[in-house]
Amino acid sequence: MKHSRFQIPDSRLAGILAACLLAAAGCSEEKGSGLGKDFSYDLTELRKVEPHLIGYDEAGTISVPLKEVRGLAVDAKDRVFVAGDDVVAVFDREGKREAEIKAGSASRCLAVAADGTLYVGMKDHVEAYSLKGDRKVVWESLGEKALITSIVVGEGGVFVADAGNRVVVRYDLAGKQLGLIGRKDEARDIPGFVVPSPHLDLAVGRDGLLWVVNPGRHKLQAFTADGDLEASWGKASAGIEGFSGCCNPTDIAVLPDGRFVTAEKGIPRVKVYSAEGVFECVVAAPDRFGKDAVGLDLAVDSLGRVLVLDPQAKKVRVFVRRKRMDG
Amino acid sequence: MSQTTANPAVDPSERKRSWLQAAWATAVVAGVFSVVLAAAMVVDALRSQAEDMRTADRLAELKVALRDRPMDEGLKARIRALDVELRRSFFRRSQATDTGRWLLLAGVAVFLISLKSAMALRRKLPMPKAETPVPGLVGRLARTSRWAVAAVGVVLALAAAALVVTASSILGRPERGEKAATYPSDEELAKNWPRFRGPGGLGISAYANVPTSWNGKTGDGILWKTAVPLGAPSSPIAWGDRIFLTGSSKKLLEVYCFDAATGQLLWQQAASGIPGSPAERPRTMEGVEWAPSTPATDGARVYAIFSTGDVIAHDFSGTRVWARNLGTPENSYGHASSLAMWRNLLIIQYDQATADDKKSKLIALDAATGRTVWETKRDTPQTWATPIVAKVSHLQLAHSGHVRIEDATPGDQIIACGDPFLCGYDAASGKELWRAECLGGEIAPSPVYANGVAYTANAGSYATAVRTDGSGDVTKTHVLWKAEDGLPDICSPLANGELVWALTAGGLLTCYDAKTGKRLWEKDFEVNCSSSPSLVGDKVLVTSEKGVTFFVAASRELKELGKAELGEGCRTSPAFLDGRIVIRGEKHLFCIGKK
Amino acid sequence: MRARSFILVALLIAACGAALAAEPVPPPEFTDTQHQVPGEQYPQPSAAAIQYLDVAVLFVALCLATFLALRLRSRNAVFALMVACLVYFGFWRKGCVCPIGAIQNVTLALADPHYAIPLAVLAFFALPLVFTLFFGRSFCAAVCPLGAIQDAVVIRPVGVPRWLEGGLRVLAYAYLGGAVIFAATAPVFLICRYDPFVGFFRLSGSLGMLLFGGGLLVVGLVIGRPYCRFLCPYGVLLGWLSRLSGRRVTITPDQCVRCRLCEDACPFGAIRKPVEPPTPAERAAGRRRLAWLLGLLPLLVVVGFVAGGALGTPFAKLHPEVVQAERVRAEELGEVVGTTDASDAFYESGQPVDERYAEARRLRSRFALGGRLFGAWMGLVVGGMLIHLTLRRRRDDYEADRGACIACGRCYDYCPVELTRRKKQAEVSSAKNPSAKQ
Amino acid sequence: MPEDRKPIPRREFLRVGVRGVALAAVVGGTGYLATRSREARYVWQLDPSKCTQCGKCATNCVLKPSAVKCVHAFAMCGYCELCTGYFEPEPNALTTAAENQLCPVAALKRTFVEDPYFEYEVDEPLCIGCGKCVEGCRSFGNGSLFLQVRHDRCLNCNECAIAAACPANAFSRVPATQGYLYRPGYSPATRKEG
Repeated sequence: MKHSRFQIPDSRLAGILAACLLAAAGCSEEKGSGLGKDFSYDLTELRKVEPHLIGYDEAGTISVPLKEVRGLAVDAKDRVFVAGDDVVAVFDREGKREAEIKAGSASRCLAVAADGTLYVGMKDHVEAYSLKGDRKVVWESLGEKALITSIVVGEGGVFVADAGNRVVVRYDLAGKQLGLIGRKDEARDIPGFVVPSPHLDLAVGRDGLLWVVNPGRHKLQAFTADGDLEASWGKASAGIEGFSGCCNPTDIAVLPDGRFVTAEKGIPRVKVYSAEGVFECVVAAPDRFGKDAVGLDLAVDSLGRVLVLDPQAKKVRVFVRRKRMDG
Repeated sequence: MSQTTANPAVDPSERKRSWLQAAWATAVVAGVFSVVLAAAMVVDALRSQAEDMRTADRLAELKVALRDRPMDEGLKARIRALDVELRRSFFRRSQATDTGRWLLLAGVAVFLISLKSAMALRRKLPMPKAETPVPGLVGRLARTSRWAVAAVGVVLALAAAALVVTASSILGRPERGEKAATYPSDEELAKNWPRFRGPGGLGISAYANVPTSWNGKTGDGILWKTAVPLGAPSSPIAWGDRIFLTGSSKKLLEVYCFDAATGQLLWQQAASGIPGSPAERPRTMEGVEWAPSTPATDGARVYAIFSTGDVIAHDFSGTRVWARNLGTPENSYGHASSLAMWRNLLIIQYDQATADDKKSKLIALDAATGRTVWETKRDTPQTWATPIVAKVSHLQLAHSGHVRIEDATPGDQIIACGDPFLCGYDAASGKELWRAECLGGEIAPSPVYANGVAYTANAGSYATAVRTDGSGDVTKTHVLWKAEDGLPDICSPLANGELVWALTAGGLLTCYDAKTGKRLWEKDFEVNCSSSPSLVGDKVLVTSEKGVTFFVAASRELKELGKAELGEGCRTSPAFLDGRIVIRGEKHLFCIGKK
Repeated sequence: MRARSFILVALLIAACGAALAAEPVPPPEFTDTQHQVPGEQYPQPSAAAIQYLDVAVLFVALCLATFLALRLRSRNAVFALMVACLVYFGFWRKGCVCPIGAIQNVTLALADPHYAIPLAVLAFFALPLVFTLFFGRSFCAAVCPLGAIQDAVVIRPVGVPRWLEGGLRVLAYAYLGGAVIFAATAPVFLICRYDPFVGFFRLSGSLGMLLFGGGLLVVGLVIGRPYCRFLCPYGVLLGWLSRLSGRRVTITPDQCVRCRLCEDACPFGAIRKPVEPPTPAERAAGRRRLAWLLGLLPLLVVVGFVAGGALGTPFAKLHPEVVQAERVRAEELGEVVGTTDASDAFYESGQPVDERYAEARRLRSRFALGGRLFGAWMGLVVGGMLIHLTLRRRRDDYEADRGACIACGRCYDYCPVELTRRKKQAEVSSAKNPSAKQ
Repeated sequence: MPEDRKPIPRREFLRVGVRGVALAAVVGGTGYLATRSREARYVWQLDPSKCTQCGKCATNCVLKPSAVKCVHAFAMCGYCELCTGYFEPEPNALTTAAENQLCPVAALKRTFVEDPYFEYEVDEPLCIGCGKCVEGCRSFGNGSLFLQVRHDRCLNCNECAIAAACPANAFSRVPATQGYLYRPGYSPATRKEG
């Protein structure tokens, strides 16, 4: 009896100590809820890419010394323009810093016209600058719902993608509004843009058509300057040949030979499609970027190099075609 | 509680007994009920949980299967069935446990109540025995109590001690009182070929008696020739009777150990399963693959680094001692700097990306454990050069006040090339001692050192001689001379204190005066070279990519001393042993020497 | 390879946050259906009122308990109140927050000025202390749910020998010290984490918790209130204040007749026998012992303080951030394979490793200080107890120990003097109103 | 108290004195802290921007099912047809069939609004807070689905068992008056004009 009385408290003490250790060990070691496969979300398999599908090498990077970077453009002379914070940083083709143009407010996207005019998209309006950096003109606002995500300059004028109003606005070079493109319209059987997240990108195809991403429908759609839907391609799939997730691609660019470069979020990857929309190869596999990389803006220079803006790394990653596909 | 109607006729003791019985009965029933219920609940919980887990995993598998057979209606039906089953059981169980708990609570309550009342009924008035006063009882009680307190105190102390002993922390607190690290003496190092370009990385053989004529085609002068499983442009190193090499393929990164006497492959180990190692191989230059870096050894272990950033250590029997990944290097041709060693430190020049990425660094790992001992940031972009270890003598240091008395051999320096600086670091602490701006472009050639002067040469900048006794930026003060002829792009220079040689990839060998930098002579072999020149006794050896080795006198005027053929391409630098040369061809490892 | 991509992220300063921060596009307007985007429900926590109700209940319960124990002197009444409180504070309010746990909130509030302690918690901490200061531990007797659940299972109490009783008290002091140290250094609430009975109040809990609590209850069948006596940290405070209390439980209403009937009445070993005054020899020996124990005390404290520093490392292992840092370090050195949720979370946070290591080291040094204080405290406790056990005071009557008595009122029924007093009372009252008799 | 005849006055006096001191200490300390305690009440909440959806919320809560549940901020939602919070990463078809659904307890409801928009709603009684849908929504979409402690369920333990297990240190005590933490770029104010 006495003896057992002795035992109880000490075993209790031991219990406490053991519990302490367990707790300490417990919270560090075990992984997940312990509820089984069915209760955890796993993309690791889908994030893998067959090495032989990768057709590009990262030739180098341009570090952009800004707090936040949002937009990327390349001009005819292959100069690199990066919109971020409230400036536009300009680099030469080798990535040497050339200039910094102060913008009126937070710059989101930009395009350079043949005449060297720089069109910079703010949240709700566009501002035009000369390459010297002096502001030429501020275009009128598209309303407080507006969220401008992309600008391109084509024969038809300047096209501005407004993700907030889910429409592309066409301007002439002077900033006069010429019309709206992509509004839902059964008569012209235009389905309308589905833009769940703030990504609505534009590009001008070699055929002169305006290519617009319709992320919610996982499609690229081609419009004429006056808004007729000419062509459309793309399919939803987490597989390498399709566009993954709810709303992809986020960004597109067109190669000199008319092929397309697309960027996705969720499974951050950059891929090349033929002019007809057939998957060709991977430029950058997901492991090139951070897990949450989003807004990988794309540009293509005259040499056919693919420039990818990595907003997390605050870098422009330059990819060049591989000599041997299997390299 | 079950009642027994008590009629007044029965005397109180009778009634009491019947109450007591009732109480006991209830207690037993309630107790048994509770125990059984509890057991049942536990068993059920465990069982159905495990079951659900299995079903859930099965469901997940089925869903995977559906991806391959998207049209399989049967499969879909099974998935749906399983899904429903799962959720039913989930809710059934949660409800069951809920009711179970309340039942259990009630059961236990009844049990306690009846038991307590039973006890109450059984209680009799206490009948204390006659008290016999024991003298000093109180005192004795107090004493035992004190001992009890002390005992518990001790028990707690022991428990705490146990905690302290079991709990250890690996957060880099300054490792004090570690047992003295063991490392080979300079003599041992000199006898062997422990790293890229031999002892100190100077490309100078301790032996003069190396063969001067051989022919790989006919095989004369070749002691042995062994095929290397995987190719790579990394050079052989040697220690005692062992020769080490690395090789890589798209799948594998391997370390090889050969018998120096017979050339037999003793073991090969793959560098795999290293935590943090990148899922996908970083890009590297074609032909270089992922093993361009030459391994290093300290006679106890052999160390290798690959372009993936994996560093791995094996003992001589081939068992892995440690392995870690330094973070995938951002290097557009792939990391190619070879390993250097100082005492028990493994020195890694880890230059990456661009200068403003601030990712380049010089790292020293404890060779025994692989832990980082020191790490020094370098403001240079990616390079491909290998650091050297220079034994800067007391006297020279005395001027610059770098002598640290407590150090056994003070002022051992690690000298590393960068763009645009050549830097000297204190080998013990990694602290940068001096830097000279004398380099530029893509830097592959490593520096060399002789008599207190570091020599470097790189295409796109200069050949430069820098005194190593400076501190801070010594560009203005300690640069002895600069020259611009015959600058190498891959091969490292060679210096013996009197003369300096530089070899271009085009096969142009230029000889400078070490004091003045004056060009004494040059010789164009008109062959491509990626193997660095070596100094053996009074001869300079130059090996071409075709595998032809040319001999030139190490003298102030040009004197050619013939050549020898390996019969196989060669992009690596040879290792020199007592009377033998070990050299790696495209496919084979050769040992050249007299039978 | 998952870790790999995370490490990439780790280099990117809080960019994930920025990426998410990009303002979302406004939801689509549903031109065809005019569907309205619904708002979502954010159920608010039950109003603070319920807490003040708790405080009120606590106050009333304390008053009642005091009255029933000291004035009415009725064990049954106390027991009834105890059950009521067990049901309310325990099973209804799920035993949280309780005064025992409130120790930690108070400590945290004192240690960390940013933590503003809720008034209700403060009241829970202070009220029982004040009551005890005046009326003894009536809180333990009838209000505390942890005490109640143990008191409810006391079936066949066998006394723990006096000498062992004293020794085991040390555990309670250790627990108090540990709880305070941890609440102050890392907000880790040991008392809550290892609360043995809250699992029963919630009718759910981790296995360890239930086993510990169940074990205590089983022990409690034969050893009265083991947690209260040998572990409860709040009990330590109450015990001390109870020593100062003015009114408190007295076994007999007036003169003790030393009938020894109450000797074994107390299942908690709180009844003290009379003590003869020490013989001169004993007194002398006691003085000597006292002298060198008084010398020993500071020594113990110093030793504890010095040795306690070593506890920093094991203590720190209870802090999640330290655990995380250790793990990341281990992965960095390749000492472990794969990642844990903690290290994954760290990589995702994008914080530089060195910062986290520095943070962890800082925490560990704080725990080292905590360990020193803990060691010193234990030295003080052991030394103090030894001294207390050498002091010997003359006692003429059987009486309840000022510190240990929890005012449960069991002993009343054993005292013949008390019983006669009650009989008298009954007669008086019946005489007052004959109608009471039929 | 007859127990100590002579020493009564001294000891009693001493006791009263010490009692006074103790009382002063308790009351004083309490008062001091009382002046500092502004908030009537604190509750536990998790910060969605720190949350890594490890799943521990589902299993570590003292309640079964957990007090942590998935919340849907409609105003952040894109009303996607292919909702990665609702569907498997590679759905067999965009239907509500079990094989396509991500949620293991089918706690997400999907209703058609108009082409091509669908509305998603959390069926709270079913949700166990495993965060699977949260991860799905976060990695591809706007993160309009996120985990929160539901205060109508939370027992508000003095030490939250989930907080103790949370690998991301996402849990903290917040004033009961602002009992919820939202994704960056979202505040329930924006839902008012919904």
